Amino acid sequence: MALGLFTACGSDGDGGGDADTAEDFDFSCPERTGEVPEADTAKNESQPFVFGTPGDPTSLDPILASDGETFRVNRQVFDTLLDADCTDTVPGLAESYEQNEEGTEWTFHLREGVTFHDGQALDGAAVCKNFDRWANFKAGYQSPNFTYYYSAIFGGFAENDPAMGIETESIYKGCTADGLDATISLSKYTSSFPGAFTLESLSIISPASIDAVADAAIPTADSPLPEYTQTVGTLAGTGPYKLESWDHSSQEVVLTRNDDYFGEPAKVKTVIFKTISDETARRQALEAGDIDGYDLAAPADAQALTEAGYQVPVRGVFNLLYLTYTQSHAPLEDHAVREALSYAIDRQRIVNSVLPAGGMVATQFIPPSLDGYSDDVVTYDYDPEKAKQMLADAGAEDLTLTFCYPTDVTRPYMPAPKDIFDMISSDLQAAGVTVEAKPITWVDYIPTTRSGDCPLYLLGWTGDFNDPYNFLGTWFATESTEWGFDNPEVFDAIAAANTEPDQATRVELWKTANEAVMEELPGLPISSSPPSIAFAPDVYPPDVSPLTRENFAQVYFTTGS
Amino acid sequence: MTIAKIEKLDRLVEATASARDARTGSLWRQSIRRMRRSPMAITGAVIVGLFVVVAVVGPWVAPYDPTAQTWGREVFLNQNIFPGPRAENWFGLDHLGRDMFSRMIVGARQTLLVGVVATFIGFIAGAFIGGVAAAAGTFGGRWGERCEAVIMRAVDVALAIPMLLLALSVAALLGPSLRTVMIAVGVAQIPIFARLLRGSMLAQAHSDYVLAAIAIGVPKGRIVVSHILPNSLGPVIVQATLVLATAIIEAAALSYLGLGNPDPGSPEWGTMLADAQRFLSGAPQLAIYPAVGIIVTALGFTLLGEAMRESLDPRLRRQE
Amino acid sequence: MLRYTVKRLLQLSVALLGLSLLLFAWFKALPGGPENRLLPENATDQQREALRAALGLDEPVWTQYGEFLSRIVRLDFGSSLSSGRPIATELAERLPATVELSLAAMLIAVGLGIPLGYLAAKRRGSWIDFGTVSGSLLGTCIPIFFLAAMLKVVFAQELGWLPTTFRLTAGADFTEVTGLRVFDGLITGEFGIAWDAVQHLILPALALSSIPLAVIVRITRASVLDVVGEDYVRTADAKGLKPSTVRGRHVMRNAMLPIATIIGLLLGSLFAGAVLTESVFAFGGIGSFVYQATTERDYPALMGFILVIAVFYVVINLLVDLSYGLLDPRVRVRK
Amino acid sequence: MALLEVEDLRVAFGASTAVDGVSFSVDEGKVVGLVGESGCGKSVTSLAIMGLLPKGRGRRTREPVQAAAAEPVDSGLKVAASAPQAVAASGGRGRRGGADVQGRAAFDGTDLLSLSPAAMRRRRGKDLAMVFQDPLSSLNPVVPIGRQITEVLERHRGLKGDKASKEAASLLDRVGIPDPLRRLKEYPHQLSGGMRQRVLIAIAVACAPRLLIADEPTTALDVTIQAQILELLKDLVETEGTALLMITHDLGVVAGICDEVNVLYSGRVVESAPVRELFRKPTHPYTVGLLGSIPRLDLPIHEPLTPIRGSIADVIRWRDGCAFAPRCDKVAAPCVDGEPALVGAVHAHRCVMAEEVA
Repeated sequence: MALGLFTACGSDGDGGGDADTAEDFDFSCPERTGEVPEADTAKNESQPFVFGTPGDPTSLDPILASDGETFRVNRQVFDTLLDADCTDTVPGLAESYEQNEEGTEWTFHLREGVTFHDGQALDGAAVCKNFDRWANFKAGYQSPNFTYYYSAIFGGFAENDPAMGIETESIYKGCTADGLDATISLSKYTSSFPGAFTLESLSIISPASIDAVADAAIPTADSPLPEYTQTVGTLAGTGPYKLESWDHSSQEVVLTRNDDYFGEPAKVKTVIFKTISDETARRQALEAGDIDGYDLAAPADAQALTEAGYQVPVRGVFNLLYLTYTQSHAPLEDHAVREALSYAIDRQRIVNSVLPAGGMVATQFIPPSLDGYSDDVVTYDYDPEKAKQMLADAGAEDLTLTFCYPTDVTRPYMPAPKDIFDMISSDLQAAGVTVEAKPITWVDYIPTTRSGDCPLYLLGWTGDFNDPYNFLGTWFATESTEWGFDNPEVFDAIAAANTEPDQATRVELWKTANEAVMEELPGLPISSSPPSIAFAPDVYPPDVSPLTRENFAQVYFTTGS
Repeated sequence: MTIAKIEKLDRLVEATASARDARTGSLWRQSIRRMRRSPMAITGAVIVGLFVVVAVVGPWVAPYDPTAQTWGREVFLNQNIFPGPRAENWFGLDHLGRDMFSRMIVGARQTLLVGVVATFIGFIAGAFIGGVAAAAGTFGGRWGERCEAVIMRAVDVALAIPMLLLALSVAALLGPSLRTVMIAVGVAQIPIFARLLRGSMLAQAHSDYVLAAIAIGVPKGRIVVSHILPNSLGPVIVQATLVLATAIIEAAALSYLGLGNPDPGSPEWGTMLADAQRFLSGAPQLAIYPAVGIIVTALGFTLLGEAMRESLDPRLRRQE
Repeated sequence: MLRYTVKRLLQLSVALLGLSLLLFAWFKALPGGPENRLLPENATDQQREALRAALGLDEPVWTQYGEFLSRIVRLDFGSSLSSGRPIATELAERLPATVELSLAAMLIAVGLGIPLGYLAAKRRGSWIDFGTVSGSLLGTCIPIFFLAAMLKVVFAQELGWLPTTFRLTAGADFTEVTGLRVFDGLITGEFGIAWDAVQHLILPALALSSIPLAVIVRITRASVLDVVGEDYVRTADAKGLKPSTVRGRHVMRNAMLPIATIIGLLLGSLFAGAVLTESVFAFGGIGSFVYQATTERDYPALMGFILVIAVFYVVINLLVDLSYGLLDPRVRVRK
Repeated sequence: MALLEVEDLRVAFGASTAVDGVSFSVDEGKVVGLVGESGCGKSVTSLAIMGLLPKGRGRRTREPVQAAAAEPVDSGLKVAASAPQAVAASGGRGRRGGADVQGRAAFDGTDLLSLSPAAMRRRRGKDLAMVFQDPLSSLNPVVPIGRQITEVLERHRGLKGDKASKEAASLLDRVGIPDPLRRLKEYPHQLSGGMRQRVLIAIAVACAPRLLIADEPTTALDVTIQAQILELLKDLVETEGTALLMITHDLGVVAGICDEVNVLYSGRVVESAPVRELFRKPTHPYTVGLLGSIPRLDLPIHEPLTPIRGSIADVIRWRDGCAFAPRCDKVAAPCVDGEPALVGAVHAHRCVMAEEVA
């Protein structure tokens, strides 16, 4: 048995001071400096803290959600076994954990004296009840549009419903409780663990809540979510806030402080999450004082807000935007051509001009805050002359390439797809490549790019927890039409890392994998950029998180202005 | 279904048609003479004329390539740095460092193209549907009448859907492109044109000269084609002018909803305006140039259309 | 009257059936299935396939249409892709906001439009007339989303006179009765809430009223010009009646006929305008919902909305036609 | 003294003159006819007396008097060629329809033309009232006829509620409408044409005016109804002693009801005489022509009618000569040699060739 170490990646739970890389800047969690302002206690008690969110949450049952807006709300109300500070795994409901050598047995030592909002006490049995509930989901509950993360982590359910189309077997074997200990057994290790235990979807709810919703059914994949997920009062968590109300028509979720919270109690009595879907409208609402903070500020707005005295703390990066060179299209099969194209693109300009503060040029297919980030990958710095030369040498002077981009979305890693597309295509054209623009709507974008129809396309990913497989594995584990290359060296490197239960060895293996990928150059990593979050001047903001896991219990109004 | 709306359209038709009855040949000459005195018509005509000229010669007189990110490294949209008007860029730069002035005058052509093509699609398809319905209803006997009823019910249903949503549905189907915008906005206009032409043709069909033509045994097809149709086009042409304005605005709204023309190679005002909404506080000029362009142009077509309508409407005219 | 109404209702259901078929065909023809909207970009092909199968998208089209129709009849438009909630519920919850906004916009349009149109007609040819007419034409030419954004920038942001977003100050404590906040505030005696709601209503209602205002001004003007030339107005003058009596009883009562028709028709189009306005002001009504559904390509939600609005529009039309009978005794007898 | 004394009345619409110096008088209790073709200015005259013409902005130009009328007719729309009529028919509220009224119309010694609009409103419907040509369009379609009657009672006689309704019913009864109480609640479209005209007459006589102006009151009606309406008017005039100004193009009506007749042509009185005198000895060729256009039972059946040539649009300016000259069979050189004067007292005429005609 190896001891579960929270110090595995070099920084402990104190806020992430000393970074484990040689850089003088911590990409993931820049250190918070400056004085801690005084709290306006009266205001904190009397006035709600209103936070503008880009969208409504979908479900008050954490396991049935897979989107950030729902996570944001649930994170304040429910807790997970492990927590993430910055990108590091830190204690959550469990003070510590152990894993066996094969990574198939995970024992969690829970905190003492934790009570749910309904008064029940947390113990190993409660944890096991949650895991057993999930594993035994039936019918519509198994559909990936409800339990995407559970099936992604555990492969499947105890009894896979054929109607839901999941064919892989569940790796969850069972859970045994012993007082404050809970041991979860798996049939197979994957590198999702222990990171997966920090995922909001796997939040622990009270045993009484589980009994209360046992009869709520989701008969089919397109059934609506059961009523208990839409109204407050059924599910009890352990978090610093309790759910007070959810007014769908006002798009308003109201939380009140949980005075029995096991950790530091929340400073502000009432927190309101209010939906404003338009990003300009969110900024205007903040400026007008209608709200006290909001998420997903447009890069330009972030700058203007900072100048006007608003606080825009910079999050660490935890995502990646890349340009794919689909090798099933003839000219891109040639490594030299891919290399030439990579030299032609001025990624720094994209970062400087379009991306929010804190953005950076990516050198490999994972963001730097992740374990396994390698400083020794091959890099392709902007050099238009070299690009032209290489294209000429490769005999590809009049190259014509179709370039796809999505039209109707902004993603956290890609705040303005069209602008980024415009810049890249302008660079490519400068290198003598004829670019044929092919805009595609989002619903059609994934299938089209997956099928390999686009020689060039933009896409990216935001990580869920500290696990490189979450990035590399989904892309380069095997041959696929979306990348169109077959390189066993890359595939093997990833497989090796993914199945290595030992933390330190695994990190090294991931570095090797990253180097192999950049050698192959299946695409060009463009950038990592954090979505911006903004707060009013009289607010003490929470520690911002690369995983967007802000804890609103830290927020308070200051006496400042 | 939408009887009230129909009545309104039919009233317009009636009004114009009866003016036509008075003396067909010189009606247009008459109304043109009348319009020459109307400040509305003059203003409209001047705006439209100017716009068309810019649209035609735009690409040749634009000082720069409107798509080249020549000054790309001077713009920082994440820091609200958008160089404004200056000697070499009269309207300043857009968010990718392209010359705004060149984009505006080249964009005029795309904007006009969207308006004209969309209106044309609506006009042709609407006129076809309305014409067939009216012809069938008038001369097709009982089955023809049923045909007409079915066609017009379908048109009514389409009229019930707000134009923007209709356009939206079409745009969703075809995927975003300039062509889509044209088709979407055009399709959304079909029911109006169909309704209008049918009403206009029915009014003509019951007029004395058509009865006379039937009485002397002129073939039905010829009556429709050479008598009813040409005399029914008046209100439809007026509507076309007004629709041009609507089409330009609708195209902008589609862009705002993310269904507009995504092709960076062809600047178009609606897309430019929708794009610039993001920078409204930092660089309002990026939105204001195309907005003013759209508003003024739409106003031009509207003024012209309204002036035409008024000059063709005998009820309004008699008070002059 | 009753027979007429029944006949109209029958025609209506046939038309709506046609519409449902059209919508279904449209929905089927859309590129990219909902599974791509529902799952994150990293989901595997297998997961996508699984969801397709689970959603019944692999069944024969006619089975799907039958299912679709039987649901619609039960007012079940399916679940929204973005919220996972029943679309009917979502629409019902958000309806009051949009109704309130539309009513406010209509109030502005009618309250300003009719007097302005009357004035323009009265002073035909004067600068008032020219100003009003060109102003109203201009109103139809400003893209509504741009107008809304500008109003907000000027009056809420720069001048700070009015709030930028929402229907009420966040966290306001109010009693819900009808969902129309101003109305609720008044009947429950929560005047502070009512006033708060009014302040939140002004800008979006102004933006939304631009097109109906323009239309009403022009229709009123044309209609008054029409009526003022009628012989019975001369008769009224010949009676030596006070100008106010002539205006109210003889001119406006007749001029109102086309105006009433137009007001009814405009109510339908307000909903389309609300899509663009509400999103700018985060008003939280059906408009916001549709805007979100549009930008996120939540097609089931859009489809539900189109069906609802078609029914709404058709009902409004019916009401307008019936009210025509109330306003115009000639029609009353004919029917 | 005459009840109404019209002196040198001139009405111009912009550049074109509709009434060009009309003078006549109406004595108390008398019926005076104003006769002429459409467009001769008779309706405009009546509207000018009632103060129902829109205000003009003062004459700006001294354009040739019949400039508009001189325009070729086939230029398209007749409406344009006879603008003043169109204006008058539509109540004349158009922009360019502003009428410029000059001259005097003394009613019981007060010049109506110089009264303020408010003062004029107080008299209209009370001292002088008017019955219009088209009874359907002259009644408000959306207001019950009862209300249309009571509003005038309310305005000028201060009657309200039940009293007004009762009075309205008795008025309807008086103009010969059966079951008046029921009719009060009905709308104009529910009545027949003759009944509507009776309603209009009831409205006009509601306040027992001293002068009643009837503008072609029978033109839009069936022949049988025409006679009834004429009888009704005659009866009212006789019993009340009301003076009646009868405007018509129908010489039959004139013969049936009038005491005196004024024949108008192109905005001027061309002949004026007591009714018997006029029919016995028409002097002006236009009057002769009018009489000749009427089919007569007392003439042999094959005798052709003698219509007047041309149309009222074929005119010359009065100051250049007789406006009727282009259509006149008896035209001679003196006719187009300057302005013809109105000569004679009881039987006056405006024809330089009068001797020859006779």
